[in-house]
Amino acid sequence: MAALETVELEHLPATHTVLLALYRNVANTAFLQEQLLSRNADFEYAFVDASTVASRFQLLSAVYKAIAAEMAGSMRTPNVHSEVVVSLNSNNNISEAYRRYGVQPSTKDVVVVKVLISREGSPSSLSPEDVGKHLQTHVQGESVSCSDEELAKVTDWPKLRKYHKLNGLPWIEAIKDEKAKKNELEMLIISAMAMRGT
Amino acid sequence: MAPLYALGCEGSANKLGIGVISHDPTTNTTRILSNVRHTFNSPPGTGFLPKDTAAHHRAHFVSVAREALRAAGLTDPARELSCICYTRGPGMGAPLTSTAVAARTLAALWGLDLVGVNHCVGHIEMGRFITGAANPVVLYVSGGNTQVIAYAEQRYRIFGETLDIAVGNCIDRFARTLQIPNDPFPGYNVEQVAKKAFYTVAADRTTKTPRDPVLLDLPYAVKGMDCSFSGILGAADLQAAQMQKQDALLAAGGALKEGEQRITREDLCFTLQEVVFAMLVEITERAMAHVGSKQVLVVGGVGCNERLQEMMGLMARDRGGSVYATDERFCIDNGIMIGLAGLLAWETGFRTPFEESTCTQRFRTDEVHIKWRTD
Amino acid sequence: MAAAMETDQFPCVLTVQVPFPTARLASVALQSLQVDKELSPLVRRTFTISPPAGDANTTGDQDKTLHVEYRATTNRMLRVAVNSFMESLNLVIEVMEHLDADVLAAEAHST
Amino acid sequence: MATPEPAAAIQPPTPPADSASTHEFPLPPILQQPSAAGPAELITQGAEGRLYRTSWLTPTRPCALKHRPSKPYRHPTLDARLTRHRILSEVRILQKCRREGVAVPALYGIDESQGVLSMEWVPGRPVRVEVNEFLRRRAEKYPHSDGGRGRDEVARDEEGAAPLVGLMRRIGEAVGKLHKAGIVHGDLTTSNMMVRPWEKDKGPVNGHHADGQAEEAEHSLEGEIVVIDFGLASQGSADEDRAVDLYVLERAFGSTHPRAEALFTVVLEAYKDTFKVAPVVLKKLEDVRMRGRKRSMLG
Repeated sequence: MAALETVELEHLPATHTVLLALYRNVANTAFLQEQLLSRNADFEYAFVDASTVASRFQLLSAVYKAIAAEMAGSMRTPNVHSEVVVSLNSNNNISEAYRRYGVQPSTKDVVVVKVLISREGSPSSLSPEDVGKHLQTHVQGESVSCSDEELAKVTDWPKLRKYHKLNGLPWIEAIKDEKAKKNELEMLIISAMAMRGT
Repeated sequence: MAPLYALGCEGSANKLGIGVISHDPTTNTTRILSNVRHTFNSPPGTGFLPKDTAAHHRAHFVSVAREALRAAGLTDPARELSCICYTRGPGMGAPLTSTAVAARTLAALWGLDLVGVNHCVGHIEMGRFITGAANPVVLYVSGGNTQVIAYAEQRYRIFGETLDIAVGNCIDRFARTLQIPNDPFPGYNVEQVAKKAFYTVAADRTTKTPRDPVLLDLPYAVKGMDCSFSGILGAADLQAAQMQKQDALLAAGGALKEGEQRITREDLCFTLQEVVFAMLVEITERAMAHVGSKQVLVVGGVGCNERLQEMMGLMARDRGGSVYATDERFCIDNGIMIGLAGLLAWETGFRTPFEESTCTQRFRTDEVHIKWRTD
Repeated sequence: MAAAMETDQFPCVLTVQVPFPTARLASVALQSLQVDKELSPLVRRTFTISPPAGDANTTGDQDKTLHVEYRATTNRMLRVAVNSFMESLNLVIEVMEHLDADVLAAEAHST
Repeated sequence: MATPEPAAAIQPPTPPADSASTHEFPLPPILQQPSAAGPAELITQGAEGRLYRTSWLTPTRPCALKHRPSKPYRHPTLDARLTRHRILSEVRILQKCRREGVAVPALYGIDESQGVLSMEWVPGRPVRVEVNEFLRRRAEKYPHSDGGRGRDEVARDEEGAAPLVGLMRRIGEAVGKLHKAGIVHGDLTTSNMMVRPWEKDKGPVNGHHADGQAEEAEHSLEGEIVVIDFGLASQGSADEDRAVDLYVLERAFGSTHPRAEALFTVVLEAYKDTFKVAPVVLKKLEDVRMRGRKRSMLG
């Protein structure tokens, strides 16, 4: 079974640790959303609807952007995890971002992002092992590797194209090779995400 | 070979400058023997008109020239001098012509060659000599010109320039808006007003309290290598009008709107300098990066401004180089700069025949063949 | 024919005669003043050096008078052009008076 | 000649001493953080900013990081305003280009408060390098004397010129596409265009990609033109601005590659077919050439 993965990101200070997991066919998405809505402190996670993730690179772009905002003190949402969810959006509508990219009762597959932050004088009280156990206990789904290959299986491209306003670009449609087309779309999404908030 | 001597006559704008300079071609040493200047100042709120300025130059030519000869110790200029140099352009037509008429008369009386000089090249050669900067990027800023210049293959090439009015013109005209005096020159007085933005004076005028100047809202207009000043002048004039409205309102016992910024002359002058000088430094830095130069030379009347020199110095320091600037004796239009550039040209065989010794209001810096430089 | 055209189009005429002490000074004045072109197309100008009118019979250094003839389309144009000329002429004479080599030499000698 | 009695000469001011030439530039905060790919490499140092090559998110993904450091000479308020404005202008232009299918680097990250812009690293080499390499190889291959002409210009129809002609055509198309998208670059030079080798299994965004050329792409001038550095770019569709863009490129090309100067007409021919008003722009270019970009100036 693929366990919780610790991701080493470039240009990330040692104070921040990024943990990543992908769960297929999650049975208790309503429960997970409920924990977020009730602000249950034990459920400080970014639960992302995996069908809105184009690639691991795109996902990590959102994670990095959220951490950068957290470090700069410029977050627009309560914590780094909610910031990851809104960072997947390419506009500034926060509630829309939660609705689109966050876990919903109808969500099937879930990407989990956890950022452990050690501050001066107060190291993170959780270890990656603690997080792994907690997820294993509370997420009822099949844990798979959070790889491009696995993510590609669940990506809902028509939805992504709609969310990021990528329809009606004739030159994109003219690209015959599917992989090349998706790559262009992915880059457009990442650029649009990078521009959000500017 | 003994040093050569030249008399330079400058009158392209409101300064009449005459001076004697010597240059020894064998040792390449230059010496200033005299540098006399008389400035036409119009009353506050007005600019100098060509007609009045030309009359000023005619009225003072003889006394200024005699003083230049006396101070240099010349008693027989017909034998002592090599040539008479005069400003051919660019500049204002009538003042240029009045000075040229007198220069021609001197050359004819003394039987000497005439050398017509490009005013901008005069500034550059003077700046290079005074500061010792061998091959700098030159920022030439005055009431009539705004150019970033770099030397290449015997030309002073213009890398960037103003798209409309000169920066000095922008400052001078804003000084008129605020009724700031023209004596000794408006830019100097604007600079003094701007310095006052750094403190407040108590009502009894006995104590000064430091304050942070307020940067008001003015546009910033750099376009590639070029810049534009007319829009900034327009915006500054609007702010000044707003300030006068505030003055009237407060004098009548009224109050400003909630959150409205009180505009002051001091902050206005401060802001104008900060914005236009930042633009100049930026286009200069671009030229330096382009040609790979670390030296920058600031010439022209605006080049006397200490804030501009300071900003240019900070930029140059970051590039591992330095700024070369002169003071008002050499920065502001003068006769010796015309004498020096003219003499250097004369040494290469350049002469301006009498019948061609006209003036031209338009005369681009890059039209001159800089034959005396071989680097 | 051409002269007649000239008179037709430029009916306002003024001739200035400036006597100089020497032919050299007259020539200096001519050289200094004739270079700058008349800016207005409505004005024509000629410079000559010759003996003063009615004095044609004298010999020697007779060519020391500067003759300037101005022709213009209107009296106003004529006045503007001649005024400008007089200003320049005044400057030239002043320079001669105070800066000619002999003047400077005499001053240097006396001090 | 008599030597005049020298009067007391006016002493010139003391020239300043050159400050330390080995000035260390502070890295932007992001590059002070740890990176498994090693320290960032400074690629260019322009007036506007510095370009670093670093990695983005993973050590294997290269990234071009542009840093516009704050300028100590500028008032802090003005500096922050300008830095922000310029970064945002550049990213909007990049994104507009990408959406319109103009080949430009993708945006990875923006930190306008720190003046940092992270972009896709474009593989390949600048057109300047490619063209110069081509001309050097040509000179080696045909070491004939130039008959004292001092210059050996590439003729359009000469043997072996086809790759260069093709490259010039793609440059014209790339610039046309850029202009069609409503962008004026402001600083078009052969250093600001990359030749990105054709990617396997990928149709080109521009150009004429023939199958099976990917392997021989290196040093053959083959590849897609990617326009970079939009630091001086603006949005607009004025014929005048477009013509100045072409003029700047023409001048830059002529001075950088004098031997290939005659081939510049190929760029303009290709440009002409890229969008509707391109012929009008080319007409305007003639005016711009005539006046040499700069206006005659009143003193």
